[in-house]
Amino acid sequence: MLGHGSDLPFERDPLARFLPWLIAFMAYLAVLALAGVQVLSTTVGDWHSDLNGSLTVQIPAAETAEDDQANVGKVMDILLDTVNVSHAEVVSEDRVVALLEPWLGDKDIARELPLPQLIDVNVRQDRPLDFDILKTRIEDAVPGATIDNHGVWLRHLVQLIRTTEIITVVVLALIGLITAGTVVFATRTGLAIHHDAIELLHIIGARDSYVAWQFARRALLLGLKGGLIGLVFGAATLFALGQLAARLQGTMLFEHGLAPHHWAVLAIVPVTVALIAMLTARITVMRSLTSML
Amino acid sequence: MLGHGSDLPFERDPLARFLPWLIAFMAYLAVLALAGVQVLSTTVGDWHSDLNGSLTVQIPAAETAEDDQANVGKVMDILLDTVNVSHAEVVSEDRVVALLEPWLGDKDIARELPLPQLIDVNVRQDRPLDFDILKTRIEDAVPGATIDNHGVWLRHLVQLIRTTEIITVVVLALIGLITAGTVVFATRTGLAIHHDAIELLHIIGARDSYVAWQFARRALLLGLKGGLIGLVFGAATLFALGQLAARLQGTMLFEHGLAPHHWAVLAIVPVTVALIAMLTARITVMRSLTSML
Amino acid sequence: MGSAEENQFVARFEGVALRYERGPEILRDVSFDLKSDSFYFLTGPSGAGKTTLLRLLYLSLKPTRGSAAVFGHDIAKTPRDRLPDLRRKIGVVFQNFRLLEHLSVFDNVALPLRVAGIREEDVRRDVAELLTWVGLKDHVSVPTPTLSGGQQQLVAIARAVVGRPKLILADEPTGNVDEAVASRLIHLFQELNKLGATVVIATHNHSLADRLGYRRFNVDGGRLWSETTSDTASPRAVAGGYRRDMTAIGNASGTGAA
Amino acid sequence: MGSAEENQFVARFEGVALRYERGPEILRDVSFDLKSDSFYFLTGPSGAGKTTLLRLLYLSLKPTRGSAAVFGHDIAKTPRDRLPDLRRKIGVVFQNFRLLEHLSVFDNVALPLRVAGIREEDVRRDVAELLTWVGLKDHVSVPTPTLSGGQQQLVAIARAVVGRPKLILADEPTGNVDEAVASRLIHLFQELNKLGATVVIATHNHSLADRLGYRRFNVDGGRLWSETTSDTASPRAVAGGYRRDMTAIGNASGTGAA
Ligand SMILES: Nc1ncnc2c1ncn2[C@@H]1O[C@H](COP(=O)(O)OP(=O)(O)OP(=O)(O)O)[C@@H](O)[C@H]1O
Ligand SMILES: Nc1ncnc2c1ncn2[C@@H]1O[C@H](COP(=O)(O)OP(=O)(O)OP(=O)(O)O)[C@@H](O)[C@H]1O
Ligand SMILES: [Mg+2]
Ligand SMILES: [Mg+2]
Repeated sequence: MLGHGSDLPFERDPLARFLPWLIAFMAYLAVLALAGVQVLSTTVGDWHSDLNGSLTVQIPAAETAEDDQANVGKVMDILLDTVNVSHAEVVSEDRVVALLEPWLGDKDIARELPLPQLIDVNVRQDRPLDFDILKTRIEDAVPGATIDNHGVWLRHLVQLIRTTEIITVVVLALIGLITAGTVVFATRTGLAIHHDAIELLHIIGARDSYVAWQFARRALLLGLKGGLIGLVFGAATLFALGQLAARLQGTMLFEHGLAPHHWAVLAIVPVTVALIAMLTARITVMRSLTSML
Repeated sequence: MLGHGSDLPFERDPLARFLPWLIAFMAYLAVLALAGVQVLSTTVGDWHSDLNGSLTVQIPAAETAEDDQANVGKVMDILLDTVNVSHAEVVSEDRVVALLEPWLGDKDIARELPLPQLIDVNVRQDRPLDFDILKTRIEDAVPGATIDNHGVWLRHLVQLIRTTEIITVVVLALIGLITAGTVVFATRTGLAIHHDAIELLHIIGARDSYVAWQFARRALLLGLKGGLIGLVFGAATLFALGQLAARLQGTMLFEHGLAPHHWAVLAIVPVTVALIAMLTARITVMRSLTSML
Repeated sequence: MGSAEENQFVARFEGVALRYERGPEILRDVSFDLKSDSFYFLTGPSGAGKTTLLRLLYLSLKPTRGSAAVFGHDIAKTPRDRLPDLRRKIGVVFQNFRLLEHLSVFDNVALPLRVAGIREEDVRRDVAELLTWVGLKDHVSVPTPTLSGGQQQLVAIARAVVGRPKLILADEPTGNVDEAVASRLIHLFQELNKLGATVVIATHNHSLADRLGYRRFNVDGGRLWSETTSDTASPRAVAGGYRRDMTAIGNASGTGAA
Repeated sequence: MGSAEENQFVARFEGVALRYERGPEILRDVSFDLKSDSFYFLTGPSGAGKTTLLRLLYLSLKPTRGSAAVFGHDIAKTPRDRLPDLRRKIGVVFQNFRLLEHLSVFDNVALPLRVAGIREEDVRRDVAELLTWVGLKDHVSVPTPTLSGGQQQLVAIARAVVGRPKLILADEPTGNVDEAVASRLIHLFQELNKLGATVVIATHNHSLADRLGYRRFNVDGGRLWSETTSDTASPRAVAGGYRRDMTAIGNASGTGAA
């Protein structure tokens, strides 16, 4: 199917040597962005489900366990009495310890501290909650208790990461566009450079598809080459980052690495890039040729 | 100086329309990377000075303040007795509260907790410390006291950010290389396409510098155009990110935004890119031409 | 258009006019028929429109006015995707050769066959045979820019005839060779003509056109008229008509405009 | 090399040989002088090496062996950055014109002046004058691909002479025009010769070369010899030597190899 080689002097234009590297760079960025977006969305998904409860009530440790129980009881009564609260649940001591652990560096230290009681509260999304009234009621019931929009900073962090995610997707789309754009322009350059040769092919009796295939085949090969180079470099970079992230185990960033199905998605990059390149080239050529006689 | 226009048919090759966008993309990435690296290095610089002490001793809160004092005294004696310790200092309650605050969400809650005593210990970098002996001695002196490699996770985070920084610098270098590479190949393509015209110019009596200037001038203009486009988009993106980061105030990420001198560095990007493009083009042409007669 | 007519006439032009973009009319009201198996010369001063007329015949231009039919198909009305089939029946020798410089002599000559999807072994045999015949046997695999002007002209001619076209259009095919070689080349065209091809040769070489007694079309001032010469070579009175001063050459197209 | 000699001889070739890369020797032991203010024809069969010899003269090739001096400078030994100055004293008409297709007729002709850094107003005056003179006044601002073959040849000639070169090299300058125009073009070269330029014209047109009684160099089989014809046109016996069969043309370079 590749026939006797190309009728057009592609070897002579250095674009052929350059294009794969440009495509490799694009594929590299695509691989990193795709990996990043996958890790982030898994992580944020987890956090998000953690954050279903949108309020936290914190009750300072009392002298005795019984007092603790009593305080918790009072707050729970108030909460369950509030219409908009869909669910309220005391956070187990283990989880409180786990939450403090990365900060204090050691589970044992955390356990030795007189821990506050935490209550996770879920609020119905559909109705507004009068936060101030609830706050006053709880503070009256148990002096020293605080009610808190659940982890504002964490929420912000999630928001930041979501934004990063969106930026990544935009970057990904941009990469696709730039790859296609590169191929369009490389093809147009090719058409311009080889204009006379193409005209000659036509006069000799070549069909548009014959000419277009010469460009498409080349774009496919260059795209595949570039995509694979990019994938290899991308995978190497990800592996290095993964090693580093592994050392950070226990902190909440990077709880999840890349699962096998994530890697599979990455492997699609070179194929996609090559197909984008081929189709773009073919369409560009077929379009341009109709304006020639 | 621009004379009567170009003798070479640059308008006809679509590369001229494409190159600025490619360069713009590169400049965009450069601007983002440069901004990121500046913010990170400022932030990490701050953290790093916080982390001079490499050990932390933590003494659980005792029943009374006097007991706390006694425990701290005992540990301090042991530490100051150890040859390799260069400095040991009790961390003020305020700082302990500040450390816990982002986690518990509220200064007041932290103050209500019976706080452990923390001692920051600086160890001489030049001599190894027998960590196990020190640990045993302290644990014997004050039961329940723990000694801890200072903020392992924070250290790891700093390391990760340092790595990110290095990656960014590598990416920056890569961008420079790719820009130069793009120009080299665009120029070589130009030389190949216009080979006959250039040979003709030579035969007619043109000097190499006459030909090179045609390419260099074009690269300068295209590079400047691309660089400016990239800077504009980059600045817009940074502004958007800055707005977002502002909402995260109080969490330790992004304590510092971009200072004016940081923006000045970013403004250099298009100029640098344009100069890289021009010089690369000129050098490429001058080199290639010497091989022609 | 009936099949009979299609067989009898290779091309029929009726009141054809042509202008390039916003330029003046280069050809005006040009009418002629090319009969199958005939041999024609096309003469006229520089800039008169010989190349333009050939371009119409090899379907690289569409007439601005009038009807131009090639192999029974009106050029202006034939859909784009039907053109390749018509073009494969036409062989063209361009005034400036138009060889593909990156291809070897062999690949240049093989191009029309490959484009038509001929089997590679047939391509190889046909091309090798033809190249031997025109005397380029030793230059089969060199790139064309390393050939002299005359050798390139031979390659261009070989490429034009390798596909056994029904219509051969040659633009100044003897401009880069001396008289002796020119005669041999004309001989080749005559042989192909005898084998059933219609041949049209545009040339400045009046002595050549005069010597051979073929029908001759003459373009000047945008008009075309035909002159049948006798079968013997005869110095022709009309030759004086070409003795125009140099300014007139440059302005030939301007003349056509008024 | 003394200044006197430099003035007397525009070019001196001593035992020059040339081969392209790994090819056979195209020229072998070629020696000749070009005197100032003289007029020469260069003839020889297709593929003999006429264009190659001209390329040596316009410094686009270096000899493989021997010494070739142009304007008193040995080509092989002249540093690259000295070449532009020499080249500005040479005007070349290429066999295939080599016009820059994206530039107008005007800009093409202006090129040698601009490259030499001539002031734009002088450029404009000189070029306009010359274009009027060769009859391209009405085509000044059109792109060259829209010109006919003959018109392009005129542009190529105008570009070659616009810089008032001391040495004019023309490769087949009359290949695309008819006899009458060819005579006028030769006349132009004769005028320039009288104004002090040395002219070398490579041509297949033997009748032309015969008619004018100039010194004639003949290349064949890699060798060059000179023949001074009488001042009157005389059909020359040597013409028979060119009647070679077509195979020989294709293999001309092969002949040089053995
Ligand atoms: N592509 C074009 N666009 C505009 N004008 C053109 C184009 N091609 C040719 N012309 C004009 O058409 C006229 C006829 O040109 P053409 O090439 O047909 O002449 P010709 O008879 O072949 O001349 P020659 O013998 O010199 O080759 C000329 O005046 C030329 O300037
Ligand atoms: N660039 C090149 N590389 C290799 N061989 C070449 C090159 N240019 C010319 N030749 C060979 O050199 C020989 C002489 O070529 P040249 O063009 O000088 O002939 P010429 O006398 O000008 O012929 P013509 O009258 O056909 O133009 C030919 O055999 C040709 O194949
Ligand atoms: Mg013509
Ligand atoms: Mg030649």
